[in-house]
Amino acid sequence: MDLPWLTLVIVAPLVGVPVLAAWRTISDEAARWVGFGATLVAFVVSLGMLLDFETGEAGFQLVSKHPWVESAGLSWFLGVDGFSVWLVMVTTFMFPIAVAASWRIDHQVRRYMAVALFLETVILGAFLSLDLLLFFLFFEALLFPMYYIVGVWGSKRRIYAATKFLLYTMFGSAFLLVGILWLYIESGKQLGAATFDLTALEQLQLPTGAGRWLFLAFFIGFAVKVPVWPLHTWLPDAHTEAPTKGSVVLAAILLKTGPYGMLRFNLDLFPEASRFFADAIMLLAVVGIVYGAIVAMMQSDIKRLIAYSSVSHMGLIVLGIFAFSAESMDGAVMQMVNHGLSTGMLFLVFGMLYERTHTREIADLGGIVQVTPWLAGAYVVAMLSSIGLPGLNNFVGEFLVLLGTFSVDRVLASIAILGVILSAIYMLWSYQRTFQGPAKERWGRLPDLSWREGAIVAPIVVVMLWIGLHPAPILERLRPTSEQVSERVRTVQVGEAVEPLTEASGAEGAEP
Amino acid sequence: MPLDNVVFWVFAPLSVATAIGMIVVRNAVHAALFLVVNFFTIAVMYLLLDAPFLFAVQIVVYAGAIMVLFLFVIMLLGVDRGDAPGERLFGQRATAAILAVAIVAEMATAIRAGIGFATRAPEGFDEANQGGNPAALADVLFRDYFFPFEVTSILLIVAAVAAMVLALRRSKAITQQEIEAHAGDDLEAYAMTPPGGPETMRERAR
Amino acid sequence: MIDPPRVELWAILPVLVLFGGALVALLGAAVTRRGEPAPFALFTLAVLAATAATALWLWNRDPVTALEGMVSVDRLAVVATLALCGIGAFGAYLGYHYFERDASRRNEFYALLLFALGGMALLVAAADLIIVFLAIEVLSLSLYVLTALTFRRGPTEAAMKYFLLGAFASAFLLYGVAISYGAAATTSIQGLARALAGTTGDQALAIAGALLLLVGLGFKVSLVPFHMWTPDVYQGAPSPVTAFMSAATKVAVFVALVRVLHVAFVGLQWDLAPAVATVSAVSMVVGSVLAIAQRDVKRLLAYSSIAQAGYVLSAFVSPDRDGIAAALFYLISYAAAVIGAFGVTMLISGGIDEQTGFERFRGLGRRRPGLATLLTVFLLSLAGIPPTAGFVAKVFVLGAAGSAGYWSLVLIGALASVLGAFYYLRVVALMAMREPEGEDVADPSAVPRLVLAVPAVAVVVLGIVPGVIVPLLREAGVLTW
Amino acid sequence: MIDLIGLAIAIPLLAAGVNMLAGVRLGRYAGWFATAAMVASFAVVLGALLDLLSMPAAERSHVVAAAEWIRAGAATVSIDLRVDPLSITMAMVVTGVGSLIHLYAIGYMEHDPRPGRFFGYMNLFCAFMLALVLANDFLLLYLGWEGVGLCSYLLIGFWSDRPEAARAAKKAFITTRVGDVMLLLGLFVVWTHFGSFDFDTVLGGEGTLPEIATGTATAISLLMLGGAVGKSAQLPLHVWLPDAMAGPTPVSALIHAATMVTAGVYLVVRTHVLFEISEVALTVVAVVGLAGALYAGFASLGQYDMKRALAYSTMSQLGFMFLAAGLGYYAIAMSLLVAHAFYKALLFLTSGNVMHGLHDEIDVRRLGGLRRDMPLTAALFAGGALALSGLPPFSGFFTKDTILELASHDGDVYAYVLGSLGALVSAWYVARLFFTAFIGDRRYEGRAHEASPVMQAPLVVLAIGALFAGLVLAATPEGRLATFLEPVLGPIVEGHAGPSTGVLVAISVVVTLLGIGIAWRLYRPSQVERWVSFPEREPGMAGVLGHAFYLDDLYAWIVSAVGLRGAAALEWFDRTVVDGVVNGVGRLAVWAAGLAPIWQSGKVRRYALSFLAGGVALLVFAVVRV
Amino acid sequence: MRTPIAYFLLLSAILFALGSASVLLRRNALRIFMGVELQLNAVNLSLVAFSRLHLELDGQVLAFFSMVVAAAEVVVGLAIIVAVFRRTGTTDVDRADVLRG
Repeated sequence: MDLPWLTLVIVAPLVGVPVLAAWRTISDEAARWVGFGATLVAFVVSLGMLLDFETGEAGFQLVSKHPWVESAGLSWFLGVDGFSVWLVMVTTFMFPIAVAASWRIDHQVRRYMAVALFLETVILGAFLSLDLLLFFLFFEALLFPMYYIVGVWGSKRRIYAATKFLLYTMFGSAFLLVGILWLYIESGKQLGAATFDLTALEQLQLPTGAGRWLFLAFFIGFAVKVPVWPLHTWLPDAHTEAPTKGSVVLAAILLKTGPYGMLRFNLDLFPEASRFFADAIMLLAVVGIVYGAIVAMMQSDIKRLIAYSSVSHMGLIVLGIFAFSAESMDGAVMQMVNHGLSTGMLFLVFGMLYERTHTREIADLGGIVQVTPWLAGAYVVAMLSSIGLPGLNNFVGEFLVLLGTFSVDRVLASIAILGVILSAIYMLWSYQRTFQGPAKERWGRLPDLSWREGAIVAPIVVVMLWIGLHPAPILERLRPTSEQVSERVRTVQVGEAVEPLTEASGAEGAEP
Repeated sequence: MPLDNVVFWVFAPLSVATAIGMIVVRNAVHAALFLVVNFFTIAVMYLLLDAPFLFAVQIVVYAGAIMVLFLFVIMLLGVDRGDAPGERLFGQRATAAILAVAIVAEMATAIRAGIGFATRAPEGFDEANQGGNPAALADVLFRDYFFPFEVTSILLIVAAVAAMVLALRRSKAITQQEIEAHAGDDLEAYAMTPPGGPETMRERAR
Repeated sequence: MIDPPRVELWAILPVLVLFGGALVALLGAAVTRRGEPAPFALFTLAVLAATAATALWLWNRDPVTALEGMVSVDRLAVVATLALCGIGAFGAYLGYHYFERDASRRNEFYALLLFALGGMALLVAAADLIIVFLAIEVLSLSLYVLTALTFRRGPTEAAMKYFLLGAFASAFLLYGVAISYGAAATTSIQGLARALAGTTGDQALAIAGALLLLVGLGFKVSLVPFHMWTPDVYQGAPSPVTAFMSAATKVAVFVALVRVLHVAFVGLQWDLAPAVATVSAVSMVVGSVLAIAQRDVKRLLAYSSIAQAGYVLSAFVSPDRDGIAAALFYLISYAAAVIGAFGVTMLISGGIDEQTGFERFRGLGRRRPGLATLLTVFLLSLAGIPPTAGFVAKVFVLGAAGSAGYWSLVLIGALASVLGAFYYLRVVALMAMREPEGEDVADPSAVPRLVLAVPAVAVVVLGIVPGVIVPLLREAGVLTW
Repeated sequence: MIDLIGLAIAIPLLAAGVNMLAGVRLGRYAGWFATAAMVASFAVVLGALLDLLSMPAAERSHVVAAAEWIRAGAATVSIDLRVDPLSITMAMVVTGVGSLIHLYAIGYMEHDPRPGRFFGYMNLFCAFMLALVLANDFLLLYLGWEGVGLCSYLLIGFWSDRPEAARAAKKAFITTRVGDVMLLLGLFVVWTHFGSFDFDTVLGGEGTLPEIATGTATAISLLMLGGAVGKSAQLPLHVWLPDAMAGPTPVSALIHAATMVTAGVYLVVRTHVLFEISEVALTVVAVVGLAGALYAGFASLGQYDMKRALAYSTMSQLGFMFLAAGLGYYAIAMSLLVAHAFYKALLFLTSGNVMHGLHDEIDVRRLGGLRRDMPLTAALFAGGALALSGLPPFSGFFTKDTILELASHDGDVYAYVLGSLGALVSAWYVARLFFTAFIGDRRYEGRAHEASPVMQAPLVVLAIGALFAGLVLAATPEGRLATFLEPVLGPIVEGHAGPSTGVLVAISVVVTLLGIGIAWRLYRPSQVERWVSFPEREPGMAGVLGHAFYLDDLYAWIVSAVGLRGAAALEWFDRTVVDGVVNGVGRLAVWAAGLAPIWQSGKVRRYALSFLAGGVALLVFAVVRV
Repeated sequence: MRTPIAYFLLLSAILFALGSASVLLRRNALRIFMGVELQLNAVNLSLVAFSRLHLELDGQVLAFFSMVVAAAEVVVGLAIIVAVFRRTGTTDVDRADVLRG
């Protein structure tokens, strides 16, 4: 059946909002269930989308396009391909879990759930929209709910963290906006009618200089979100101060909008510039991998540590994207999904521990294993996944990225692979200090995982194992797209100018 | 040397001088009087520019009505003595002087570029002034400019309303009370407090 | 003898209705001192409705220049008039709610409000610089008085500052008129356009005239560096007046600026655009930066309105209809947001003795979720965060600036919006993320909240489906020559 | 049966799952359950072996397709299992010795509160180990490789409340990870060169060599050697092994003696083709092995902790295996591997008995005379010691000394001489352990109780294996095992240099006896005071041996001094510089905003000033044309 | 008439500048306002001069309007100043700085 799946997916979470908004006297428990239910609905709908997704198709599928502001060339243009489909899936998959994980939130529950649902809608929109302005709209719109969640339900320095997150990312997207507008105006000159339609903008013939400037504008916008070193410092604060759900969503999903944007827009619109800047960006990525890992090692706060591990992992993703080999791109997308699962689960499980101990300091913890073996076990699984143990999800992504990169640039790959060692070091070390060692009597009678918590964690573990042992279903839907994109980028020669446009536009191109 | 030149060169410096005088003298009344003189000189200029009607209006409206009103208010409020001693604003005078010179220079260059310093007014202004300046003026005013003329009436109504609202506000008693209430206030204290700080205390007390 | 002028009064029907209503209201106020305010408010709303109706009636008539070329009735004027009516309605209601509880009824408020609106309605239709000048005087004089209307220390001081600087500014404006007249031998806007189109050579005089006009008008819309009065007056004036003038004045004067820059001096586009761009950039940056330090919401909004003016102006570097439409869209969304923001502030500040310091807003989300949500929506729109109208508006104006090739201006605008987010969301954080303190003086009544929900909804709807008005605005963007 | 080889992995895997999730329910039956699983798996492997033997030697290489794992871009990795003499040998060792150790562990862990998890991990380990050895491609091998590393981590840290255990576990995992990464890089090179991870493609089928440049081959094989060195605790990545003894003794026996540590040897042997293409790599292997053998042997002499001593001995034995492989006698390396699996497991488990009987007392200085309390254990240990020391006709002799013999026949004088020295040391340290722990009079309070039959039974089996495995499998260089492995590893070419075999045998026996003699001389009961007080008398010497030439301490110093300091510095940089810039920008904006009152002074005249200034500035656009 | 028009314009510019100068310099609200009046007159002068230059009367009409406006402004302005004086007892604008920052 051909339903407008994508629109449905985007709208699905919103079904809960009117209920929460209208029903002012709703009990907290009910509100939680409404939120959870809505996210589940979204997940089910996305499964439907997945069923209608044609394996082996490279291009956009399930496309739905409706004019929105005709005079402004703005349209409700959605489409999904091998890249975005999995990001959508991981989003809809992680959200119910994240909502369930925040069951313990006890003030302003109604508002909390409403914001959460809105956030999911916006994120899905960002992953699905093929109209640049529509994308940018969603891309910007997800800032405020996140800001709100961190700022209202976060811990001590929440407002500082929230503001920093918001301003930093807005700073990035300021450049992105300029870039988008430039393309829009340029499309007006070249195609007659100005438009934000991605597929149309691909047809633009940009002078080399302009293309590079635009690439940078887009790249900065996404690099902050990723975050690419050295634009990462908002991440630890936001992660640390956010409530568990916030951290989970932030780590598992929000960060992915950055690399996704690079993959979807930078590579598609500016292949030449992508080639031109690839080396520099790969270098940054590798620096990020090693740097993030080393700094993570030194953190005294578990959540900060996990945050910095994210910096390291995201570096790997960027590396994979800009290696331009089909394997590495597959790996990068896999890694987006996997990092979402593993880091998400790390935050999840640690959040459960935090609910019991109310401390994030490594020094305060210790000897948890004996008290709560199951919780520790869950943490171990997440940890092993995150350090890329074969048989668990992360390995597949890491392996493919490194493999693909190695075939392109052996040196960088060999440096990047240090991340594999370093991740083992900081993870195991922190595990040893927090969970192992003699049991402290103050943690003497912590309750072990409750059934609810077990039920939250179990699905992730299952998926992790599934991806780790049988990633084929994902990869085979991924491959055509990544092959197409890498083909498109590889065929372009650096410095080979597409036939130049009018002087004026060239000059303007050099301006942003 | 033709007459109009002589007149110009007599009254132009005078006009500038009176303007300066208006600025520099301490006493407000004197300043007002300087301004009156200045307005006279400008009226003379109108005469030179073949605008006899405006010459008259200038004298009647400005030198007559407006300046009298000024003087009246000055007397009423008894603020004729110069500025009360208070801290000077740093660098205000110097900057003001520089800016004044600058704007003159800029306008000069613009005028030069626009019409040139040497350009003389073309003859044949009398055609425009058929039937005498006032009549011709009335002609233009009530044909081309009848609508702005109506608008000015609205403007004057608004002005009247404004004066009414501002002047005879609430019953006199309250006003008196307020004046007393504020007579002893240290104004600096206000400066520190946000609007309606101690103010509002008093209002509530009332 | 004089051949009688053509008097097409229908052309200025809205203006006539407004002035007429104003006079009636004035008489009413004079007759019934301290009378019930409610009838006045209702009457005002009725007048505004009538005005809107006449304006709509004008929409479908072909654009003409009437009254000996003094007013031009086109869709730009109609759209602006409609916007003004809406703003006026909210201003009237807020004023009603504000003065209701005041011992000494101030029913002159409605008369003055209508006079101001009349002046504005005239301004947006002005086809001659002298009308521009007179109309601005009408609205200014009314606003001076409105500012002082409660005669407390703050308002009177504000009124004096506003008046002195206003007079100073109108001197510049008049000088601009004079110089333009000198350069083109006419003050008719279209006449200027024709005259300047023909002439070649050094246009210094004409440019000087245009710039002086820009100075005079820039003062009214508080562009840097002619903005200095804004914080003081906005903070000092009674909240409903602030709300009204911050929204209405900008709409009216910017529309006049459209006619001045895009019709009269369109021939000098290439000479004027850089100046416009500079002022716009400076306004965006200075307004945003100075707002950061504010601890009083009214004052903060005042600074923000300075930055907003900068954004509107940034659309003026491109003379085509899209640029104008963008500016109009921005003005409308801004008007809705700012009138709402000041309205909520008024409700929170506790009546005549306005207390708008940050401490009043701490933890408001807990105490008054309704008010807090409203204010949040308005602030988000002002900050330009989707899905609110402010976001779309920013994209439009910056796009317009880009289409004229002023990419540096676009970048500055985009970055300044980051600063904007900083201080707007600071208030949001104050309300949502902190614990309440001090006693709660916020207005308990529900009606004003419902009324203010209207602009909130408008802001969101325009943010999600801007398409509903954009075509109309592009219609309005077509200027008569 | 051979096609069901997958079961050999599946069964323990399943059992592991059950044990880990429902271990609590199983309670003390967990052990039996796990052991049963291992025995079943052993049966499967045995069946496969029989099938294999029933085939003609030529096509004794059977690939069982299981599933496709990763396919991305051009990369396709399928999970195929390979059954050939080499893999089946390893599998036999893993399952056989594994089953026995499981059985033993039932008794050993009887007092542990969470047997479920323990046996779960053990089963999981066996599953991974089998995956490692049965893999038909490098990626599955890598999966097993990392998997066994994980299990070793979990099992070393099983008593995680003991800080030293936790630390040792972490150390083991990270150190081996260094090796793993090299292996991974090796795999990447393999991929970039062959475009496949399949053994058949990479290593060439029967007789056919893969076409590959020497340089590449060297790169690959050295990187793989790096991996092997990490897993097999050879120089320089050996530091984790001694600490790993903090784990339960069955773990030490199974993972750190019999199976996992031999994975390195297996890897080298499996990929010997590549090593041979570049002789360099082969030589490096030999050197590493020899160095390890000597180094570890001497280090073992310095240990008073019985298990640490055994750990070093394991390392030295592995050294011999690498030496063998390096010299090209892969079959011999394998047979030593098998024999070593038996006797080293035996030795560990007997020492486990001691710990069990003396509540974890393991320091030989506080043991002695144990043969009175636990005669059987003593006897078994003696058996293991004899096997290790290499006296004929026990397995050590037929394996270790064969290596030396062949070396000398090939004229590798250095290898022979140094190897013999290593043999001497081996005899010395194992005898030392026996004398100090079991002979003489008690140096401990109370009485040690002999271990339970469930623990003794497997030991007996192991002892038999330890003593006679050599005789059965490798009585001659071309012994059964070698011939069995020939299709995979090729024949053993024997040189004819140097003295004749008889002479060499004599020499080796003498050497061994000499070693034992020295041990007796130094550690016989009457000498107790002397050797116990040895550290006081010879602190330098004792320190060097006891700290294994301070290599570990050197690493520790580097890590703490360089690593942690540098990391701390980087963290500081991140906090103050990178983040400092960000916050700095924010502060700048706020500061600038703070200037507002200076400008917005509230003075009308100031406002007018700024207004006029603005006007003047703007008019510049009129007079100065841009 | 021989005097170049530009002279009148220059005079008007000078007077305009002096007017604004007095706005900037005096602290008495009334005298500031006088400065504004001077500015308006200066502008009128320009208007009249231009009207002479262009040989048409529109300029004079504009000047006439500006006088009316000036009158209106004076009324309102003086009323406001008086109101302020009633409130604070001074017309010194520098004292009126409650609102600032």
